[in-house]
Amino acid sequence: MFKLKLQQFEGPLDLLLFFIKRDELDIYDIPISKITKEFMEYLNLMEKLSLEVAGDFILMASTLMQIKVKMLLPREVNEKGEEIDPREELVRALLEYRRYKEMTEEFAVLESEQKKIFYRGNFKNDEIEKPEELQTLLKNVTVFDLLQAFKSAITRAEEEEHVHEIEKVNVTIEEQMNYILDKVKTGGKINFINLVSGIKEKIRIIVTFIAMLELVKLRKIDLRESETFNDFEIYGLENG
Amino acid sequence: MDRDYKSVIESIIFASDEPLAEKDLLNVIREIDGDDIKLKLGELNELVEELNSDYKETGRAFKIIKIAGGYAFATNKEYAKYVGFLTTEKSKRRLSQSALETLALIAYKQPITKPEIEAIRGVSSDYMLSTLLDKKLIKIEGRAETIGRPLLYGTTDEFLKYFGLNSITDLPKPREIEDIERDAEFLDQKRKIMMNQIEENIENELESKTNEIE
Amino acid sequence: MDRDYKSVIESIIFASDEPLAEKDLLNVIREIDGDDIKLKLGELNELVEELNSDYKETGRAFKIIKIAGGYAFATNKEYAKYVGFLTTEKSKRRLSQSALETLALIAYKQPITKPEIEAIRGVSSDYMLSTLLDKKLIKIEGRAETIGRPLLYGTTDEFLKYFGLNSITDLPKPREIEDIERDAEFLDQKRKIMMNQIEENIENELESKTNEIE
Repeated sequence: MFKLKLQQFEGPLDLLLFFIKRDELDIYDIPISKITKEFMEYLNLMEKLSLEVAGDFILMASTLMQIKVKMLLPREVNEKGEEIDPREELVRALLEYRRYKEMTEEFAVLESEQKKIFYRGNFKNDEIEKPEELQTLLKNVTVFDLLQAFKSAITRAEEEEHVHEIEKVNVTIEEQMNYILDKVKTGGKINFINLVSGIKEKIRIIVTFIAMLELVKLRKIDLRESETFNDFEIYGLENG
Repeated sequence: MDRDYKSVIESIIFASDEPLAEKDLLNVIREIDGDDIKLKLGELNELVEELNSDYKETGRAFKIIKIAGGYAFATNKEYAKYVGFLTTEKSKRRLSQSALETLALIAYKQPITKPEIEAIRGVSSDYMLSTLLDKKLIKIEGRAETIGRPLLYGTTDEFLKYFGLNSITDLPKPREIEDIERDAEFLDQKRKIMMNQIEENIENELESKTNEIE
Repeated sequence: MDRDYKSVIESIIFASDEPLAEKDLLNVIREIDGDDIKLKLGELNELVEELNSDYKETGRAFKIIKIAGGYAFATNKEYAKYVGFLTTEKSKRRLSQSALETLALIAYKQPITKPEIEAIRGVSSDYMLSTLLDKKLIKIEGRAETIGRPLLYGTTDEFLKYFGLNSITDLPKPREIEDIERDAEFLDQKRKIMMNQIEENIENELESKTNEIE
């Protein structure tokens, strides 16, 4: 439990701000020896509890040590001849950090308010009608695309044909026309890749492809550009 | 203004799975009905307002909100417990303190590089940045022209959506450093509890040491 | 029958990712309000019917339909053109995941051959390559000197423009986003110095404490 609590500090600046607040220190006049001592004790405690002391904390420790030493030496002066407070940079860093740290509270509030609202979840059943231009035959689907899709289906089938058996496959164009029509009956649709994905024999895919072209010619089906690249969708025409 | 467009607008916003920008909404209507539609950009907002008062009057459980630069339907807060029960654990999980801190920093200072983030937070932020990128709350916006050309980070539309903001200008303003000056009031009470524990522990530690010496 | 549940039911169906079965809907309400709710399974349907007649009366562009899995919201048919245009536009605008995947591989590994791409992706990439070539996001850069002398692919200026990059070296490196390994040795050294200081500090501390006690 203690371990978790210790890790609540987001970093060395966070830890320093904690000390400053706890002891009601003036951030512009930080008692550097006191705060260095506290910082070291905390690090020591982490070590004792076998927590890993992050490099950031070690870096801060050495920065604090440096400032502590500088405080004992005569002050440096800037171009205007003013003394430079060795703590100046640290103070600026603390203020800047605190600025954003404060905002995290606001962000947490926004977050929890936003967790209370929910958006619409399911869009699958909306009535849609694809724009006219896409319904025109083979719009954006070139012959090249058709051939590519065809070739790819063949290639995939070949890959699966590990055993080269010569086998007569009894399949007719009419059969495959019915097969396609069955898949797209009453206004349904199917992607070409899905249509042939279950088919293992090369010849059957070829026949299916020819059957599809035949159905397009007979205006029983329609082909449209698919949402996935270089595939196309086969639509059943309701009047077909 | 053509009131018939009210339902059209309603259907389009309802069917959009992400916040829909006004110009995209208008574009849909123009594409279908032609360029000579009577609806003007400024009237959209008015019709959406009308829809929202319809919903209020008829007791609908949702309304149209303006978020991440667009319109979206969202449930009213009062149904949070019911709807929340449906959603996965993941969506209920909150961001860690460090994630919020890093996000706040990026939101106000964007575009900002990792070295700049680390200089302000005082801790290494690699892990945090990759987590926030994964969650799509921040994105890479290019590279800084400084030495090493570090990547620049900024917030995303998902960020706006996550915090319920319409635009980045809706963010609460951080106080200027001058305003925080000498402000003794500093918001974290929860630290008090742990402070006592640390002190106690340090004291015990010292005591045992002292005992050893004795 | 408790009419207050009408809005609750509306909110739950609205936000559900999937069509919601009646018993699941009732289960949500029961989980939140306890087993003694007055709502019966049979009454759910009645309330949904009421919601639908509310929608019809007030001219809403959507309704609740009952499909295989349960209840779901759907926009009405008369707005099908608008909604159809919206969803088609959106899908056109998005690069598909596999296109992005292939493009990413080429961008990071260029020049790269098709066999190499396929070995990594584990799927045939002919489609993706020809589409990306079509869109001028990639180009053929020559042939590899390996067996079969396969074509080498690389990204184009169009690709840079599409992703808003000045040059290909501006691509974020995978390492930049990941957790950068800390230099263990360097850290170790720093820690040693540190620990000496802490020890010294604690000793001083104890000394003064001991003095106080004495």
